[in-house]
Amino acid sequence: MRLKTRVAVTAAAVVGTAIGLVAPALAVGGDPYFKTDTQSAVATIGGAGSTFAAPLQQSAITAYLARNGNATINAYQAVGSGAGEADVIKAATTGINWGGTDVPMTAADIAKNCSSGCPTVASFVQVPIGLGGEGITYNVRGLKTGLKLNGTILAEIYNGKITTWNNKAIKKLNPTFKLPGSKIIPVFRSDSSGTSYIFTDFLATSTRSTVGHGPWPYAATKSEISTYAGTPAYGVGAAHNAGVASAVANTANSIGYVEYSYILLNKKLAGSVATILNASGKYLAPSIKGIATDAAAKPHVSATSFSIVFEKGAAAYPIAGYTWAVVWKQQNATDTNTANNSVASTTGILLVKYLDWLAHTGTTGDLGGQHFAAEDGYVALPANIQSLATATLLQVVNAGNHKLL
Amino acid sequence: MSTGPITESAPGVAPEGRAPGRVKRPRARSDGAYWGILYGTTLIFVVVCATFLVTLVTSSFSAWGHSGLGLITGTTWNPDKQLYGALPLIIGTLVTSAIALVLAVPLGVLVAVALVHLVPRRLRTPMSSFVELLAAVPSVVFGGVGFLVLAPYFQQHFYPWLQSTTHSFGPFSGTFSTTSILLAGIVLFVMVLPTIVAFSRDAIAIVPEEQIEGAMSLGATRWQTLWKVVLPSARTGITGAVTLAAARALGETIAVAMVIGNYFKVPHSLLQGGTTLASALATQWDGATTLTISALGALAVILIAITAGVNYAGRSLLRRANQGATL
Amino acid sequence: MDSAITVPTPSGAMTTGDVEDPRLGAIAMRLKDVSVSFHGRMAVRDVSFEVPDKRVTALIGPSGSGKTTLLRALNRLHDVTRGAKVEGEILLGNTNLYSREIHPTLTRMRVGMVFQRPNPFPTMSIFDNVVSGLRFNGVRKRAVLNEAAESALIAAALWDRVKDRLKMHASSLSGGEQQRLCIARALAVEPEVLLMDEPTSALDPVSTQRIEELLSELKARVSIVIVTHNMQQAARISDLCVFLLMGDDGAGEQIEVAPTQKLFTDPTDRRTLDYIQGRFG
Amino acid sequence: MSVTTGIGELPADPILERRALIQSIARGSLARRAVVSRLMLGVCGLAFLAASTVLVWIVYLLVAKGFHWISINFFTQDPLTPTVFQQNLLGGIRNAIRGSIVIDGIALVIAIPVGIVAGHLLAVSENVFANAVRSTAEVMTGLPSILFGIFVYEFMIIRFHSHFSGFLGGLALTMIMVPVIMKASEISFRAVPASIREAGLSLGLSKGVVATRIVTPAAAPGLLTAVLLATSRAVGETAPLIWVIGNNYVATWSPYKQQTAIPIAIYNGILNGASPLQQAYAWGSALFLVAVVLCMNLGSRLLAAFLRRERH
Repeated sequence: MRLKTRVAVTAAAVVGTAIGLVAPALAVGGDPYFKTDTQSAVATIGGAGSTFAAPLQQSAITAYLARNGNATINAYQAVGSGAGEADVIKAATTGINWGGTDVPMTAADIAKNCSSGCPTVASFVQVPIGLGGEGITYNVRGLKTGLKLNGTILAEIYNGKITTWNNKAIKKLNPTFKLPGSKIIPVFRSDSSGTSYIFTDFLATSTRSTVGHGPWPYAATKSEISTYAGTPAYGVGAAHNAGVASAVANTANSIGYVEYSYILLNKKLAGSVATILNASGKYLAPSIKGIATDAAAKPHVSATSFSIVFEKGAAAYPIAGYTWAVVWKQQNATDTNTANNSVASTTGILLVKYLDWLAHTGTTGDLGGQHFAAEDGYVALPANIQSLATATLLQVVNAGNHKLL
Repeated sequence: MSTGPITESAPGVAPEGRAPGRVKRPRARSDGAYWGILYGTTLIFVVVCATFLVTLVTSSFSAWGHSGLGLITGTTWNPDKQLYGALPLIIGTLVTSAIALVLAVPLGVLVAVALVHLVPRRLRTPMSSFVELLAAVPSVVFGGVGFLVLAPYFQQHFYPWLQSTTHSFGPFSGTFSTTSILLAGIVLFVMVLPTIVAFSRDAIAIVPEEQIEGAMSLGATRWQTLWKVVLPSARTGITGAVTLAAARALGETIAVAMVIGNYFKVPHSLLQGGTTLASALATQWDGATTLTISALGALAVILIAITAGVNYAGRSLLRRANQGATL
Repeated sequence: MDSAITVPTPSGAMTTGDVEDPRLGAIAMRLKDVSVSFHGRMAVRDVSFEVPDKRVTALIGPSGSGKTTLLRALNRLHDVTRGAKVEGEILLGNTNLYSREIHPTLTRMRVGMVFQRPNPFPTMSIFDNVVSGLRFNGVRKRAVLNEAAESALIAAALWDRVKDRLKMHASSLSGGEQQRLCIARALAVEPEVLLMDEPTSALDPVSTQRIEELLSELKARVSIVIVTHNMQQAARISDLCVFLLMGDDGAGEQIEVAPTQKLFTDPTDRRTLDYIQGRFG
Repeated sequence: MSVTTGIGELPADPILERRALIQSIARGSLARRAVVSRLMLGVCGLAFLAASTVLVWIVYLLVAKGFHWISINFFTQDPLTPTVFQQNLLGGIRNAIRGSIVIDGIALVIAIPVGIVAGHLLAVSENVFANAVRSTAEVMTGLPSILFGIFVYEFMIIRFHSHFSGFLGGLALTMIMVPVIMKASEISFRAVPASIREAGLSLGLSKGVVATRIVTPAAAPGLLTAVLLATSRAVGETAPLIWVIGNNYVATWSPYKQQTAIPIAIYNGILNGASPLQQAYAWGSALFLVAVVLCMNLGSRLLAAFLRRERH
């Protein structure tokens, strides 16, 4: 009897201690973070993804919060386009409301991030929110800005066929530059990146049929253009645009590709930016005007036809692209704590309102997000694209199929 | 009044006291609770450790199913193409750790000798602490110093010097950049040094004075005594120290991720980038797909097997060394 | 070859106290006012006696009387102890062991030592243990090593036991055998004086007896100074006895030096008598 | 019997011959051996100096490059994002400091009771279970810390659909701290003299009362050392947090929100700083982190040394 009591007490203690310690741990499964008062206008949203878009997003969020005191928008997490897509697909666990990507998401991208009960591309809308370019920057002692390069040379550098700075091909284009004999160290993105996609897209488009396949993913066929650059013949891998920028700044004799605003942000890089041969045979440094000209040459883009690299035009800078926000079409899908689906999701409303604001220039006295583009090195979206953004966001609904915008 | 042995083991079998019933009953219950809490809490720890292992192993199933043994033998790591060959990572792990140990073992043992046989006894602990404090510096700081200070310096001065003195001999051949396997090895070397010093110092200090006097009285110089008698006697303990250091080097993550260059191919030169199992777990996670996360789980399982095995071996050696000393 | 240093120069008959004792023969080592202090605290004060050649000299006295401290001064083992200071003169032949021109390493090889507990080097084989002293001192020739090892092991009465297993680890031997191995190890460098610090205190009676028997054979080869707390042992094995006693300030003092038989049968000092009759200590 | 009595009269004594030979070899090799000995001991001393210099150098670098960043704003502001036109918009690391407090606090709250109670069990039990726990704890302390981050991610986020939060970071750090506290507190408990326990038990006190009222207070300073040591290790951890805490740029005390921590801020600043200023700013954070960690580590060492002296 006494023994029984003791055993019972022991068992109770074991179980009690176990429950006491494990219960709070399990309780986290239910999501206090997303518990939002659906009746109130207060809401919190957050986005993650494309580092190409990061400086624009960060400026825009600051500006938006200044005009909307009720809203909370978490700082944009610059984790790369691939991560942005993954984060929004897994929105329920990541808490990410929109994913930033420079390459609109495809069914294959969803399959990579989902094993069962997966959404389709149609479960999402993809909103153009920014337009930018990429600069080619290098860190070579004595080599100032304006080195002339073309797609072929860049492709061969990344494929390990051109290995020194004084290679004949580079010399031929730059007879006035004093080129050193040191080895070229290409810096590439080691993460899944829209910036890599746009760069390889440019290489593939501009060098079509002039150079063969190499170990790095650029090729004569567009199908091999990739967000994941893989490993070139030689070079330094770095994560994110900022990582590439700091790797180039840190590594002598290196060359790298970064979104234009990262060049403007880093004095070391701004001093040595290449001019790139465009489709009309002109060598141009990246500039807001050059990017705008390039985009203007292909006025109609969509989530399935978005490439604007190497467009014709004497003033067109050839490495440019749109950047997009991926959003669940059915907003309560991410709003897990909304008990009543017929009630409009405040989170969803804030999300579409912010993105719509972001995609527009606005008017004097009511400035939109695109107004801040130029100061960060981006081009304000063309008017037709701004309309496309609104049209796309109008597709976003709550569980009761009510439009949120 | 019975005291009962304090080290009795099983709950609920405490010997009966002879105290009056009024006292005995609450005491028995209270002892039950005592053991209950002790075993209950410890059991939680055990359960969590078991869950840890099971979770990581099961998380890796789909990757093993997808790639099979190719996970270990494959040479291409490209998550975008769902190719998960971890051989470059495994090689990188072994090579960086080897570099670290080759540098740290002699230096660490010499430092340990100095601490035991050159430093006055009273100063031994504070001076040891000085070296051991290195182990307290967070790895992200080692990584930062390696990335921001050493890497550019290496590219500008060290690698060119190395190539010119070795005539670009095999492991030092090829184009080099800032971050590299060698740099990672050197950063690891500094990081594992305190481990080697601390445990070797204990192993050396435990060598009986009689051994030392025995050698001295035969006409051995101080160094001969150390080299021929003390170090061989401390051999097991030093091996244990080196093994523990190896476990640390094999598993170091952040510092390596920051300085190794994250280059996912089988390395041909120490001056080129590479990657390790642990550092890949930190760098490949951003935006990883479901399958990639499973593949990272598989890397984690490989890493557990390696580091737990090496660590266990090191602890066993140290235990044996300490037992040998008390015999 | 420099035989003048290798062999103690005789200086006529030796004196013990004030009685001349021709039986003791030549002198191996001479102590003059030897004091040992640790961090300024005197441990042994003003000891003076002469160690006869090819004889066994026993240092006896109660614990704390500084026997071991004194013994360790004889081969400069205190040099490695921080704060230890040895004063006075210790002459080996004509050389003062503590003079500047003689290196302590060389001193220690000429004056061997066997310790309280057997301390064979655990990582070395039996053979390597025996020749370790030779190797420390730069002897490389295999023939010399083999010959010295055999000679030393025979002298230590261990040869027959171990000749077939010289490659085995020293730890495979019993305690008594290990101590004889240590004696062989000390003998292998052919010291002129062998110091023994209670060499049987860690051993069983049988092993003790064997070591005692060994000593009487060994003294044909080397002069022996032995510390023992066991008076019967001193009486059995030694030729000369030095009796030390702790003074008022805790430092050991030399009370009496006499041929063993005389010291045990007819001590000069009353304190010696008290001690050998077991009144204290 | 001696040489001068006439070596010619006696047959050569092999022992004397060998003694002469050995002593001459020893004398011949003495100079070399003495030099080698001094040289090698010098090398040992140099090795020690070199090893100590590394720490001095790192601390010097941190102070030289980081000290000027530390100001009031450093502690009271959240980080800002430099723009092209305002590159010096850096702010502070209030979010990371607060995150570290939240994450490490959660870890401490869980790890201290579990670690100390389990350590107590190891101290009083010598059975298969205790030995298994001890070995497990040893293996756990040797595992790369990132594995705990992956585990918490797989278990809490994938399996139980939790989301990135400071709480999960705390769980990951708990798994690092518990084995450390357990092992160190076992030693502290063992150091409590058995007589104290027995005295308590003989007064008729239950084991539980003896353990909590008598033994634990007696071991308390040792337990504090253990906790300090474990904390100093956890505070500097970066790898396990990468997987589970997400990121934030606005300080919050909420354990359920995404968090950031000082080591993460350093990592991101160095690798993901868009502007070189952000990279440089990481030196300030690193200086602060190292100062905190070294103080804790030194504190635990001093405490341990003090305890050793008390005991003897």
